[in-house]
Amino acid sequence: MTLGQVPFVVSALLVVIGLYALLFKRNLIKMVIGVSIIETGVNLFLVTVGYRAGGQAPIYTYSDPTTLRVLPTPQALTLTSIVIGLATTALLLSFVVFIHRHYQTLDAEKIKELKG
Amino acid sequence: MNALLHHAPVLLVAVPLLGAFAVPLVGKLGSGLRRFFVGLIALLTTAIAGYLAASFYAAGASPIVYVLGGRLSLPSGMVAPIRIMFELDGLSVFMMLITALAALAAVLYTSSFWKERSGATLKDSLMLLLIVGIFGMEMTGDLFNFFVFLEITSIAACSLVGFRVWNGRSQEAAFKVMTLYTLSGLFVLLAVGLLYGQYGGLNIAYLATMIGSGAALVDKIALGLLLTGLAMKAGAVPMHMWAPDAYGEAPGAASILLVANSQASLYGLFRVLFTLYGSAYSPQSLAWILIGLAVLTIIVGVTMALVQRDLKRLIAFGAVSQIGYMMLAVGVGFAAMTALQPSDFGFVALQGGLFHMINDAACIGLLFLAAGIVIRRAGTRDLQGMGGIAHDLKWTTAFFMLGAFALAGMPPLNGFASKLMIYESTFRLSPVLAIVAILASILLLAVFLRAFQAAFLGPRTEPTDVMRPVPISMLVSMGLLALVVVAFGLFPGFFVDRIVTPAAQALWSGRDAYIQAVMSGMGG
Amino acid sequence: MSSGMSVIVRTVTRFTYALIIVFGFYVIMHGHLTPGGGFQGGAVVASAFALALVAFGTAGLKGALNRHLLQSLEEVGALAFLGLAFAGVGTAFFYNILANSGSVFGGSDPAALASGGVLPLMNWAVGLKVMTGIASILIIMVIGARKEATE
Amino acid sequence: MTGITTGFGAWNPIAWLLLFLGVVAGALFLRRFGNKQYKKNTGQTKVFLSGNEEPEASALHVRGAHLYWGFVDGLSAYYRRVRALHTGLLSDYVALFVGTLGVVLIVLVLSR
Repeated sequence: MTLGQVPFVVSALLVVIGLYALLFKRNLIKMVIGVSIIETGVNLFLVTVGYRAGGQAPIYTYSDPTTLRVLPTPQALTLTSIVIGLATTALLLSFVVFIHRHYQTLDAEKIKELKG
Repeated sequence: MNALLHHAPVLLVAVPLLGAFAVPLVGKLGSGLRRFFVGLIALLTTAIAGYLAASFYAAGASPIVYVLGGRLSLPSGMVAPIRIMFELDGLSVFMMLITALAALAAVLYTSSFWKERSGATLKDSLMLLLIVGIFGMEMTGDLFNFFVFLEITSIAACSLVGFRVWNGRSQEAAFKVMTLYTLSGLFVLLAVGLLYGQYGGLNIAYLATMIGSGAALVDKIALGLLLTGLAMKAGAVPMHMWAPDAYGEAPGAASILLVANSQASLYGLFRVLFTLYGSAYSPQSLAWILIGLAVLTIIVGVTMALVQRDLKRLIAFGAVSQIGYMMLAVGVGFAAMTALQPSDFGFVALQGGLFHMINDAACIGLLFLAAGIVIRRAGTRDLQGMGGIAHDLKWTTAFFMLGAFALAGMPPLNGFASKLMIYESTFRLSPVLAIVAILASILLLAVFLRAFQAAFLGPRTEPTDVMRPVPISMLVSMGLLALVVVAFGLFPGFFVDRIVTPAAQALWSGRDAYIQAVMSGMGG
Repeated sequence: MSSGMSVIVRTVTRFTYALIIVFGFYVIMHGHLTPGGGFQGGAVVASAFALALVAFGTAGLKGALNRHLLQSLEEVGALAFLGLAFAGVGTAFFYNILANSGSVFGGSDPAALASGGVLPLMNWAVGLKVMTGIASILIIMVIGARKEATE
Repeated sequence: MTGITTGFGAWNPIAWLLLFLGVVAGALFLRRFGNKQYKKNTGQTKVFLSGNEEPEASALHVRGAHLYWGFVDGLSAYYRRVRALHTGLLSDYVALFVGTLGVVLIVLVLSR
């Protein structure tokens, strides 16, 4: 395994950790954290995909036109995904606030009025 | 091509988006003005969609490409298409019509409540945002944009599900649905990242040319992620658990938009299977995954609907089973298309499945809207506590009955026409599938007879709400859907020829045209 | 929560508060030249609000931030962004009408602040929307949590 | 124009509707030969329940939960299992989702 592959492994690990939290944790806040961790893993994957060894940042205006430059698309994608992640996390947390107000608990086992 | 038609695809997204952002400002001027404004935006959107569809079909249903932010030809001669574009083929336009119908009905329905609640402004804004997301998903020609619109629909839909903050159950439903939607969105994003890393592009047409024949392992994994994520958002069993929660807890008008949202995810699934991968990678096992999920969805959906006591959850499980019919028909079409010798019944199956989409939107929408009025009148959602509503609400009763009969496939309503096409084409692939579909349809009739008997028939009961006539706009909204139900039932050939066949052709043989429409203009 | 935190935190906040806001506005302003842009800058400015909210508590900020004003400003930012996108509709939606036109932001020097056409304006619109949007989310959540605590 | 062809045959709702109306007309025609000599509001038109009094209408209304009781009871083995799946626990939803993803991925990777 080369050094360049480490981020891929880490992003896979992050996704697995997040799924673990969703599957085995019963606290709603921890489940939101799990979703957030999966999000981080996917974002890390996107950024890593866009990395080119020796490439120059595409934003530098007076760079030499012949040098290798990184295509900014993956960064833009990651940024968009982070923005969306912010919105989803905020929404999830506000649902948690309201759930706690109505059920007086954050235990997923006890929040099961909708079933069958 | 005139300017309005040229910009119609983007206006379809931009106009409701403008409306969604402007509603809170307009709402400060008064609720009457706000309702007028929202209605105006919805009418405008529908008019644009109708105009676009009319000119699209008149021009021979060849794909339309709209490039955001610039012209198609790049001065630098860039080959890799990284620009954001909308691309519409027969299937997109067909889905767009379904969404426009659902949007108009939902906005009309919600424009007059018996009682103006606080936060109605927010609800209008969210509904318009959900419409934006659905239209965007159906029109975009870019995989990442598809993800963005997917997330817009997720956020707007879940906010609508959790709109009733004074009700704990709706918060619970919204939290569960949002978690699952986010997860599915992240899987889709992971697939997009995999495809980008492999081919360095995000445009669907560009990726379709790059995938070529004999997909690599990465392509297969990406396909699996996309397939599962989108099937989950469409509500396929065993990933359907969110659907009854969401449909059941959302306000009446939002439920019909959630149905349109599920169908947009199904559209994404079809787009991935038929256009992105299509002839490049289409093993028979893929078709059988789809058929297997579909059969499970049909059986579990309809049997679970039979034992529900909550009226909206009952309809929601019915809606889940209908998603199964669409997946079954398209799966059969896919199997027939990718077999060594493609057979014609596959095309009929595709026609039937797609025709069933618009029929399902109309029937399920009608049922949800009628159920909203029934629940308001009865003061409960429990079928055990209802009865005799037909004495007071004549029109609502008629509409509910029409929707139930059409959904269960009673001739001569629209559900029968599409289901007949599904049965007869599915029978050619495997008689067992057709038998399952027919039996489930009969059981569905039983489900809705039970709901109808329990809620509408029986002796008159004391209404808990103050007796007031149903607002005229709600009746108009349901009448619109009822008109679709009857018209599509009496003249199915007319509509199948005009709008369904181009959509089925886009799936059956439109892959090259879809790719060519983008790639020919990109110099590569 | 409502009474705020210790004197040390409050004093440090008074110092850093303005710096964070200035830095946020810098990021918004140079969005078309350097990494950053409307969203990042807006988030930085909003983080100053968050800092103030934590340090001084809701009572200390009473009246300083009006939620309805913030929400109206958010709508204005969103509408401005969409309006700029609509402005290009003569060619295509999101078409950059001001680029290289020689007008205010139409400078042809790609490294100048006055370049980029409608991009800086869009950054400003997004920045306005994000800073007000996040600030109002924070305020609503704090109010919700406070209600929770008093119940 | 109005009908559709399904590959097996054709379906024309207008023809069906005409046939339906014809059958209804026939049924109404046959109904004319019925006996009109009965007297209303007497024992002739009353519901006969083995000589018992007819209960109130509200007592006769079969409520939502009772219809199809026998059908559901006959399938109770199936329903026990399927309803056990719908636990309402978010983790189970996620588990089913991830499990399906796993199955789909395995099938796809193994096929051609």
